[in-house]
Amino acid sequence: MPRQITYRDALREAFDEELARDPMVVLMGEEVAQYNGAYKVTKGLWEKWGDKRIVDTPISEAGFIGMGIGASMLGVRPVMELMFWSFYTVAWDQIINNAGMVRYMSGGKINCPIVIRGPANGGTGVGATHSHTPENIMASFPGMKVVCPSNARDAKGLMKTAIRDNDPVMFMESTALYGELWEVPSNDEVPGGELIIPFGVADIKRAGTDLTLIAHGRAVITCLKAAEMLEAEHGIKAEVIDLRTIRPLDEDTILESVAKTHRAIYVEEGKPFCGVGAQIAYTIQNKVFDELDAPVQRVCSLDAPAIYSPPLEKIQLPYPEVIVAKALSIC
Amino acid sequence: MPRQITYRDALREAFDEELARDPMVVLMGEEVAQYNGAYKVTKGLWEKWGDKRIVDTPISEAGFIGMGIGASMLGVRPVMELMFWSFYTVAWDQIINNAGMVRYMSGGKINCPIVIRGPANGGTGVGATHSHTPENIMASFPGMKVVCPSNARDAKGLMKTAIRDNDPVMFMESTALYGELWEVPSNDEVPGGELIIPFGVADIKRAGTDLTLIAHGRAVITCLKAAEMLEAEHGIKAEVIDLRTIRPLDEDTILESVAKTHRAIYVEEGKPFCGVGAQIAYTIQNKVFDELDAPVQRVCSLDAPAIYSPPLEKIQLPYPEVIVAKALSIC
Amino acid sequence: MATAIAPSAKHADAPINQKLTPQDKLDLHRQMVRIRAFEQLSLQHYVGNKMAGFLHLYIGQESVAVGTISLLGKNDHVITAYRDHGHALAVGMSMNECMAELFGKATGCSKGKGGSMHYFAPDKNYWGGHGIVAGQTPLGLGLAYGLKYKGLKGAALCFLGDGAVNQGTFHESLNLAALFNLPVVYIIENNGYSMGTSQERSSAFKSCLAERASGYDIEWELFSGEDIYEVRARTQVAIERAHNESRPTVLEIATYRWLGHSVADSSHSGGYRTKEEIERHQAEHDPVEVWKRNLLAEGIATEAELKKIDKEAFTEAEESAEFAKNSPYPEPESIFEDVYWEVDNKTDSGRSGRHFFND
Amino acid sequence: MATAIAPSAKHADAPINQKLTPQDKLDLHRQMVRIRAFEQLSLQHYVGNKMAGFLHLYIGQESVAVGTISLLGKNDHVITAYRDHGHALAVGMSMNECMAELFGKATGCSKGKGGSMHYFAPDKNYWGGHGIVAGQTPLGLGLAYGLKYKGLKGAALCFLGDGAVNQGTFHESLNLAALFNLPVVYIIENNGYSMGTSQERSSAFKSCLAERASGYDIEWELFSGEDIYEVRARTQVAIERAHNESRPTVLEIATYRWLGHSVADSSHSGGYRTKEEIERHQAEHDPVEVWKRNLLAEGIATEAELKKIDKEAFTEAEESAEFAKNSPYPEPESIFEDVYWEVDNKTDSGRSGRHFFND
Ligand SMILES: Cc1ncc(C[n+]2csc(CCOP(=O)(O)OP(=O)(O)O)c2C)c(N)n1
Ligand SMILES: Cc1ncc(C[n+]2csc(CCOP(=O)(O)OP(=O)(O)O)c2C)c(N)n1
Ligand SMILES: [Mg+2]
Ligand SMILES: [Mg+2]
Repeated sequence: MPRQITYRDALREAFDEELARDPMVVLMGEEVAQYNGAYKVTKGLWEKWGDKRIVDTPISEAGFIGMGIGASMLGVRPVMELMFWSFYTVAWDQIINNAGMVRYMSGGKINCPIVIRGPANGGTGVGATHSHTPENIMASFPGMKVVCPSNARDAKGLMKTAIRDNDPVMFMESTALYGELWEVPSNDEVPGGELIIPFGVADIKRAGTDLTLIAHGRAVITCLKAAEMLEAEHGIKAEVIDLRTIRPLDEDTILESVAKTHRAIYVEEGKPFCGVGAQIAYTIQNKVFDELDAPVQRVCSLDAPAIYSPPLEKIQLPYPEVIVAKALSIC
Repeated sequence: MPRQITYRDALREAFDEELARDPMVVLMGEEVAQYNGAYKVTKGLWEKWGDKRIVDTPISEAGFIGMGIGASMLGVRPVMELMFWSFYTVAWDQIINNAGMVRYMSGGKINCPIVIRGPANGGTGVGATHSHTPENIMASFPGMKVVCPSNARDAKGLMKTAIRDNDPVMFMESTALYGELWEVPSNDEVPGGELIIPFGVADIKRAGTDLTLIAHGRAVITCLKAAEMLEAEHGIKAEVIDLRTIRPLDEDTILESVAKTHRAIYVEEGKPFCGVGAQIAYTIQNKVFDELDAPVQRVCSLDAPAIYSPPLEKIQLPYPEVIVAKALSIC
Repeated sequence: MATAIAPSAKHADAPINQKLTPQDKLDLHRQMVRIRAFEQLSLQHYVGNKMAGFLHLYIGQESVAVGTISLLGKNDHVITAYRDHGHALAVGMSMNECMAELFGKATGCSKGKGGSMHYFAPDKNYWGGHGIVAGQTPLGLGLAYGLKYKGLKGAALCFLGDGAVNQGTFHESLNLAALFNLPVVYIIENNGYSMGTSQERSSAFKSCLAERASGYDIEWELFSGEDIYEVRARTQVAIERAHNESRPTVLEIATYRWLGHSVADSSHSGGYRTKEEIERHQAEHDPVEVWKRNLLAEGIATEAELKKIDKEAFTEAEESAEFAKNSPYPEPESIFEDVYWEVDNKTDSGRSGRHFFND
Repeated sequence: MATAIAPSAKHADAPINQKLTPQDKLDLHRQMVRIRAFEQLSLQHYVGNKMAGFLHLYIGQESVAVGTISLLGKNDHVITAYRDHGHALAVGMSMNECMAELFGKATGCSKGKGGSMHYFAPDKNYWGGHGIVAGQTPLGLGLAYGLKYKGLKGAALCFLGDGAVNQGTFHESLNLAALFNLPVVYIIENNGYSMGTSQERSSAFKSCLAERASGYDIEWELFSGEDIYEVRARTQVAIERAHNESRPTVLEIATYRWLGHSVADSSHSGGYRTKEEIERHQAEHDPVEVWKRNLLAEGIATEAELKKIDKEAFTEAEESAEFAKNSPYPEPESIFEDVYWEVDNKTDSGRSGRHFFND
């Protein structure tokens, strides 16, 4: 029976392997070392790799992320944890104006091989300020790369690619997935001896002919549940596409699918206005207008700041029944 | 002959009138008082109103904007200048997590009647870090309001509304427009004795039947030039819609126009990925799918960080010929 | 942390403490035990899955909120971080609204929208309850700015942790406070740790964290928070400086958190502190016990009377949990309330244009 | 500002200055006059509309960049803000690439993509040229972190203005620098003003701005920048601290900008400083004149020889303007180059998926 590990452990394997491969790789963040990480994603790494490679920082996101960006200009490869991606708000200038633009403003003389990572999701009862989902914001800037793995296998394979990538990579995880188990091949089971998943290649998680459900991150799981319901209860065969990376974006896979199904819904846990789904919907109608039998639809977080109250927070985020209803409205 | 004043003077009139109307209104920012403003928008106001109402701040955007937000909770109504909107990056946490979310997290016990204002445009040779156009980012958060006046009359009328509004208003001006002249009625020429323009009401700048050009801010001017060329050179009658405010949004005016013209192009000076145009394009195809004779198109800033080199910076931003070409591709 | 401090001197005869009636002194005790009882109950129900998210408990630090806030008058304001239950009860919020908020109920102080980290009571000059570390420090400055702008004689007490001093906004706030002569009092509740990181591992300093204020020519003081008499005596000086000179102060008050950073940390993960250290603080530096000793020594109350207060507090807490349990959750429609003032108040502006984009 | 400082003592006999050969001393002069000539020429062409955006001139401050950077070795690095021409020429960048950048030409140091505020020369350990006030301060820290991580004995000099000290990132950087023992030297070029705001109106301080460092237990010093001997002698101490102890230092160097904040401010709008003040600095504190006096007094050069150096510098500047004029603008396609390393280098990753979204 194939090996199953959690999303959390898959990330840790990626760190451990990359720390071993490249002495320039260093993990930094609040509580990532001695505390083993607020969500235990870096558990055991400090004990194994020590103070130089696994670094605890003060609560100074702008300071330590800017420091990592500066160090990356000298060839260090910092993998920096935001305990919550929500905290990018205090480091935003360093992230976008320095990591995101220094290459361009220097005429290509500089590049910043950094990874900024952490959970970017709502649904955990921590309120509006701790529930940011900034993938649309990050991806709106040329120069940035945005990765949102939906499962443990992708989390490992994409993290290894992120650490080796020579551009700034914004890597968005989910506290709701950290503890979930998935099949993840061990290195001896994969060709080349390690699991690497390239950026810009979407994954068709389920084939279908009647409708295309497109999503990233945890929303992919929600789509797969909805697809099962659609087939079982309504005989509708939905294709489910996991973007994996939002920038670079695998547009071809999306457009080919819609050309086949003629119907599309984008599902995301972010807010609707200028969300990732808005961009994808624009592209679909713009590129395969004549293939569409119905307008592109979206299912997003309900358009208000993240609410605390547990039962309401649950319905503020996309869930399968909403996707099914939306699908029935166009099928 | 009707009165003509500059965009800059129109804003100053709005400040002066609101300072006189409400003693809680206070202007703050870097160089806004004794220096008369980096772009002279607040010229003469410190001399007239003094230290209490017109306040110079240190270069601490997070600090003084957070201070203004805190003061607004006690009923002060700060109008805070970002010398460039680009500098929101260092104050982002205060803007979005405090001004943008404290009302929600307090169950409606608090509101923040603030205005954050300044120029948000490229095209002036200041490079990537100084050329942010964050209207899509600001508008993506429920709780925020976003205003982008395209002319002096709107600048005055919308600023007066912004200062009286009880929610946080992000007011985005353009250095490229500050010196331009427009007809702006003096108060004795307008019913009610003052010029007030409500949020959420788009302005049809030019009527047309063949195509709808939708834009905000300076891009509206570019659209009007393109519309003239389309009519003169190709006999195409383009309707031009100025959104004025992006959130709240006047969707009805957009949809009615497209239902009439069956073709739409969104023009903006921001970057394409998850831009305002992506949201509008999604909405158009979603709400009036059957009215569309062609896919919704967009003309945006070319998708790279803002370049310095003057001739290239000029072509990186939308200009009439590009809009005309895009129009011809669907008309 | 408290251990770094000499045992607090006797401040009972400071004028501000001389003013205290026996009843006042009993009330101070009552407030501390109410906070402790409230949090013990909330912990029970958190473990019982009645709430979500984080629960940052204040147990061990009660004397700081109770002592400082007991000095405030009608134009004095309070703002703090996410460890906000103690301050909330100290300003006079009810256990019911606070407990109901934890349960996510419509009867909560924030209608169930904010949760543990986001308590607010503007009617009691209490401005939260903020989750972003140090994010409240410019807001506290703004409260002081508002007081001065309106010509009111008041002070804004802005609480922050020992880990929060390393956020840039705090420093920007100090410069502005000194430059604009604002009546703000920053109170660093130094419990020795930011999550699992000791002060030594998070902050560079000379004699202490508060000393950073001197670079801005701001008055500062470091003292132990275990004895309410000392907390009141030393804090009063800062409040008078705010009231009479409109000048800021930075106070660093040594205290100790008994429980984990949040309940998730109940095991003090990674052994960042020892069982012995915790037990020593509980045995020797419990602010409730210290105050109790004062009351008994002064003959203000008997053991029995104090036991009675404990019991009443516990009963009140249990009743608040009942209240929370029996309260309704907010209605789904309420998700879209409290986003825009103009929409909530059905003004013309609130009706003009589209504000929400659910489809 | 310089006037607040006692006239600089004689530091000529500091060991580091004793090491200077007559040729070295002439080269220091040459560098200062080259910077001045370059900027005078750039001003002419800015006024002649050959460039866009801002032009922040360094004239009056030359001794700071030239003096400090003259101390650096192969593992020492430099980063500064937008007033970056002086530092660029001091690290050895050519007038041609710098002038062409102002003209927005493909031959510019940043291929015309960065402009005046964004000069870079990693091959000369020069990391910019940054437009966001204090945004470079964590980057400078990162350079020091990189040096230490790689086990190199070096220092990172990070320049900032007197107005930049009020940005939170600078303070976060100071705490990290002290906590992690990083070899960074922060050099506050205090020219008395941030745009139209005097130091007194922007900053609260005790004796000076650099003193804020003491709150982080960081060594600091304040001194006048008009005499290169003093700049070198005092800065060398900080560099040795970085090299030998891997400890940070904050230096505040009093200097003065002769021209407006940027050319847009040529009228010193709002009269934030007087004509007399400017003229006094030009007459009494001109770093080029101060150094010239040293050279003449030491008999290292004659007036005539120095005039010759001025002329050569001016000719070099004029030639760089010719070079810039005759250089081509970047090709439109180049707008999409230098965005992603992986795309520029045509790697598999750069070819996988869509990176640009123009339609
Ligand atoms: C900007 C930001 N970074 C990180 C966090 C996560 N976090 C919450 S509390 C905390 C520790 C704060 O410690 P301290 O300031 O000492 O306060 P205490 O918890 O001891 O009361 C951290 C790292 C946050 N909420 N905000
Ligand atoms: C975050 C930010 N705020 C404001 C500005 C606009 N600005 C550019 S330079 C400057 C003054 C800086 O003064 P100082 O730090 O003393 O440096 P100097 O110009 O004197 O060299 C200001 C306000 C900016 N570039 N970045
Ligand atoms: Mg603490
Ligand atoms: Mg200056």
